[in-house]
Amino acid sequence: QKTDTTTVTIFAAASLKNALDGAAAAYEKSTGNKAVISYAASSALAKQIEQGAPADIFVSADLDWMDYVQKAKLIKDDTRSNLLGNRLVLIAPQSSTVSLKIGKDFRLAEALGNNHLAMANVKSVPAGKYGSAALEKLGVWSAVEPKVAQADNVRAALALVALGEAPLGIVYETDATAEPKVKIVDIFPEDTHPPIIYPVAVVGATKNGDAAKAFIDYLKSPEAQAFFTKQGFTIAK
Amino acid sequence: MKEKQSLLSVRALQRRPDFTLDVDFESNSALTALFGPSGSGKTSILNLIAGVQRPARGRIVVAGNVLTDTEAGIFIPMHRRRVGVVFQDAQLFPHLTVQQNIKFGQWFTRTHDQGLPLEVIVEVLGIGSLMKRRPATLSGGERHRVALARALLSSPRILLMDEPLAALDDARRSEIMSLIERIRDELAVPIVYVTHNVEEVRRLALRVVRINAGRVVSTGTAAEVLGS
Amino acid sequence: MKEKQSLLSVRALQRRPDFTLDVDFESNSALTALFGPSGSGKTSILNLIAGVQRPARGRIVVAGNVLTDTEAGIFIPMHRRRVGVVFQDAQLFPHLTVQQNIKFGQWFTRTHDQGLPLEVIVEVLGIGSLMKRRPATLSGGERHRVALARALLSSPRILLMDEPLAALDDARRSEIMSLIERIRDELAVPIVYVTHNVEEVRRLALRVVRINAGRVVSTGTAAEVLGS
Amino acid sequence: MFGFSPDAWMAIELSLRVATVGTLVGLPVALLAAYALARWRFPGKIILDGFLHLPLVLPPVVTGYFLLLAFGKQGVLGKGIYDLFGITFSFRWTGAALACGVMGFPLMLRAIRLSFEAIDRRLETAAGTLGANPYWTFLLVTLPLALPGVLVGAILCFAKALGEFGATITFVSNIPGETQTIPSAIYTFTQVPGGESEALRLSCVSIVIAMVALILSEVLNRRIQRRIAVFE
Amino acid sequence: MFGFSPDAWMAIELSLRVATVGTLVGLPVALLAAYALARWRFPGKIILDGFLHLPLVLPPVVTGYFLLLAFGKQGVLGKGIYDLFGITFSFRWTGAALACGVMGFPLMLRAIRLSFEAIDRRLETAAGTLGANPYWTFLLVTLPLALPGVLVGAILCFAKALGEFGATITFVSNIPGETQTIPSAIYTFTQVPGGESEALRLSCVSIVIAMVALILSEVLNRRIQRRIAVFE
Ligand SMILES: Nc1ncnc2c1ncn2[C@@H]1O[C@H](COP(=O)(O)OP(=O)(O)OP(=O)(O)O)[C@@H](O)[C@H]1O
Ligand SMILES: Nc1ncnc2c1ncn2[C@@H]1O[C@H](COP(=O)(O)OP(=O)(O)OP(=O)(O)O)[C@@H](O)[C@H]1O
Ligand code: MOO
Ligand SMILES: [Mg+2]
Ligand SMILES: [Mg+2]
Repeated sequence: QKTDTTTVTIFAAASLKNALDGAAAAYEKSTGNKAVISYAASSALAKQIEQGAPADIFVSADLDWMDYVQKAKLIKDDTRSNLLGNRLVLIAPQSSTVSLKIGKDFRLAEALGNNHLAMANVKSVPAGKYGSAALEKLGVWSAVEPKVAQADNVRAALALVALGEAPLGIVYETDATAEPKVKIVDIFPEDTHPPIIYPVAVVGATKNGDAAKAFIDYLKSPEAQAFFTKQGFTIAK
Repeated sequence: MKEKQSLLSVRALQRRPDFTLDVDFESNSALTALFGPSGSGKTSILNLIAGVQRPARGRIVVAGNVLTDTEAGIFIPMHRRRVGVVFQDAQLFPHLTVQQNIKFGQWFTRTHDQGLPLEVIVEVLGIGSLMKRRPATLSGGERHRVALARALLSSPRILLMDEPLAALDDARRSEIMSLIERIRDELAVPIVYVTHNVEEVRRLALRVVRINAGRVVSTGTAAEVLGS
Repeated sequence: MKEKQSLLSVRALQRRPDFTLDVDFESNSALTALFGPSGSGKTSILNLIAGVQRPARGRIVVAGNVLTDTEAGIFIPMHRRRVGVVFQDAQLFPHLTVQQNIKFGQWFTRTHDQGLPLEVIVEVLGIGSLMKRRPATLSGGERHRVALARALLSSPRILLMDEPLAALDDARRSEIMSLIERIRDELAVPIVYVTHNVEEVRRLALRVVRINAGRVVSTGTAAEVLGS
Repeated sequence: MFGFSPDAWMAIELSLRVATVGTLVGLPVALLAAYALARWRFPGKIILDGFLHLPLVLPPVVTGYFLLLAFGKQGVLGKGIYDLFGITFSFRWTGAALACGVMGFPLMLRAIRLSFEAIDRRLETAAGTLGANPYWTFLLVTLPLALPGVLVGAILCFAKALGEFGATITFVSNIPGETQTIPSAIYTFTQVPGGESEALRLSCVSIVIAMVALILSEVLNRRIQRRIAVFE
Repeated sequence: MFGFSPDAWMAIELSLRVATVGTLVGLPVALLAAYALARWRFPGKIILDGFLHLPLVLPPVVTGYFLLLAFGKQGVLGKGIYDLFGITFSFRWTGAALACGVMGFPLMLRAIRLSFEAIDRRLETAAGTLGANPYWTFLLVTLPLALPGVLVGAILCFAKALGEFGATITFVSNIPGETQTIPSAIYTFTQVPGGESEALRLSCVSIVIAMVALILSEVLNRRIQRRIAVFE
């Protein structure tokens, strides 16, 4: 262990906060190093890295923005790996009596009636993209599309269901299990959408390459992974 | 609330940091002049009559109507007093034309019991050519003449004029004094006229209330108060 | 730019929608009165001398200094003319006390060549007790007296007074006229004095310029212009 | 035309509508509140004042969340207004207008209040002595004299409404043709790799609209200024 | 104290600093721009006017992105300012102050300009005849008379700066202790399960700060109003 402390700066997707804060605190305790984490939308973080942000590590909420920084040669290719996974679920308010089984041509549109399906933005937010891909694959997208209310992010979509604005919504399992005002109607089978993956990599311009690598290694240790699984994330293979 | 008594009766106490107004006077004349040096309290008295301000203690009655009575808790709001005030510094509405300014009061009077027609007033005051102009483009004297027209045309039950002729030349002043004499003699509208001009007092005032340092020094006819 | 000629020489043409000012006069007297009816152009002339406005055509010379000359392209900005203006409607600074108002001009004069000391001016104008007050609390006449003090104390090279006494009573007016006479006779500051009061003209003016409808009607001594 | 997609056109049309409605509906409320804050004394005045500044102080998403709580389907106010006027806000363009109006409100309020406070009250007194009751005085004297401030307030609110994003998307989400305003559309583009150029094109539309509104307001303002100039 | 985490305390301290610096540094610029727009005629005036309103019209993330491009390490302005003054903005609290100042700027500008335009210019003339050159006239007459508007402008800018989120997080990200302001911290809390109560508590801090600022400004304003009241 070094005597002088090194500070590792992590740019991470905002949805990772709970899990990553816990892991980082444990890391600080065990190494004496400092971990500073800046949480924002993956898109903003990617563009900031492009503009020379002082990040050592980038954790994206999807593959697209990691691909973006990789194409721009902003990360160390060999340090890129998949950190976490998540599952996509269909939710309803706790008081709801709706029962739906997700499957080919399932009757989502009818269940909605004149109401809206809360999702994260289907063009830009990972959870929204996965959700629309899944509904497409299940053959119900064209019927459901006009009824989709696209929120700014998954949390906002969750709030719409929790407050009873929308009778149904599509969010991550991690969000759904933690919100007592909603219940999970069904889980989307993994083969209905691209794999939900949170990739991680060391930023090319880092001055702390070694410490950054060490932090990523720590995140993959069983000790750190306990924090992730506790929040409902799956560990990416 | 009608009382049979004098046309105008003012009793008022008002305290200011450096100045105390404490007056009590009556008048039965059609035109009462308030005469006194600068800073003696003339404008303050007009403000109390107009209801612009409320005295600490006092009672103001005009033609039998109690406008203010602090003991009885009476204070008629100014817009219901029907006073025509010619302010010392004109106070024209800058966003309205001269014409709109002088017609302003008419919009709020149901009865058009105004004696003198607009044409006569405009003629005597010599403001006919200014009708379309805005106050910002008027000369000092023109502004005061418009203010006078505005007050006269609001069908007032009492006219309060604060040095209305101070900004005017002798010829114009004389013509307007004739107009005021006509109003005084032909219409049943009592006038309270603030001035420090002896000539105006002699010519117009049927009764003079002489003010000094916030108190009434003497009252009487012009000859009595000014000496002859 | 010094020229040997009259103390004050004004030639100016200014067009307004309803009014044309076209004047040409000279004066070598210490006090020149501009005399004329309301709306004749007196204030406009003062504004041109003060540099508040620029004439369409004209030339204004004070004590040999060319202040405005449209042909030569000369226009001295007003803050370098050192004119002391008593505005017709006072124009006191509302955010400053009376004291700060009357000392305002002193902050910008390096040479304190002012003849009359502050104490004398304050005494004669009777504003000693108002020093800490703000303009909003002054009576009409008090406001004009403060404006007069402010102009007198700015060490002007020329004094422009626009009906400075119109709002004042006879006693005060007479005292202030004495003060103006002292300034006229003891100090080398020419005065242009706007009034429509015959008495003031007779007592103060060494030369009278009579204005009507934007033109000079006659010039001469008070007796010549007014008749005796 | 100009190569915008139908969705983008809808967003432009919607933003115009939302900003206009939000501003116009907010205006009378702002006038009343500004007058009350400028002229009256009442208990809790400072609390009201603070409350009306909240949309400025809170992050827009928080404001949006509160709007959702209050004006959503289950919200107290949302239900009440539906029962009274038959207007629903949730997932409707009316909700977007509400969000934009709320976010722009403090700006409008402050500008108008500033103008009310700058008015020479002796003119209101003059109107009173001429027989105008307080309402007429307000209408014929106070309001016309405060017009420059009202105009500035309206233009600030309109501009803010054109740019408002956080509260809108949180409250009524992002439904093309119904609640997807220009900023929501722009935001979506900025969140996808390579979407910058489209985001930029839409930003330009906002700028053009705002410029037109601004020029109009300047022209109007110059007229008003000329009218009420105390001196020229 | 109050059970806030160290990160939250840092965010509060930072927000205060950022809002104060952003407002105070922006103030002289706003005064100059407001004076120029209120009094001078120059070519391109309307363009400048429009440009200064942009932060209001554009979605905050777009403004933030422009700031990132212009004032980032590789940005033209960012480089220039570093060379001249040695100040870096990128991912520093100075950048957060810049973002907040820029977002609040139009509000400050407009309020001040409104006050300048409402001033009776005859008073400036009177100052001129008393020997005050235009600079002194501005300092001794125009500015004191416009003080209520300056105050309103400053408080609007300060409040906006307290609530600004989109531009800040886009420009300088969300680094605890350096660029994580209260709104960024709130945002982070809203993005995870169970963060609402913490988000709400932080919102309350913002509200309290804004209320204190508001009360101070009202007290000051009342004094000023009393001073320059034309009538009482
Ligand atoms: N708001 C105020 N606060 C304090 N003092 C005031 C206020 N208003 C007026 N005064 C003082 O009250 C006195 C009377 O004022 P008022 O305006 O009634 O005088 P006036 O007789 O009309 O004088 P003038 O002929 O000069 O107009 C003056 O000394 C004035 O300074
Ligand atoms: N801005 C303006 N636009 C149009 N006309 C104006 C403007 N200013 C003044 N006038 C007109 O010019 C004429 C002269 O005005 P000025 O103020 O010089 O008169 P004055 O001699 O000072 O009168 P008074 O004794 O009433 O103050 C008046 O008829 C006035 O209406
Ligand atoms: O504060 Mo914003 O970030 O205007 O929507
Ligand atoms: Mg008076
Ligand atoms: Mg004049």
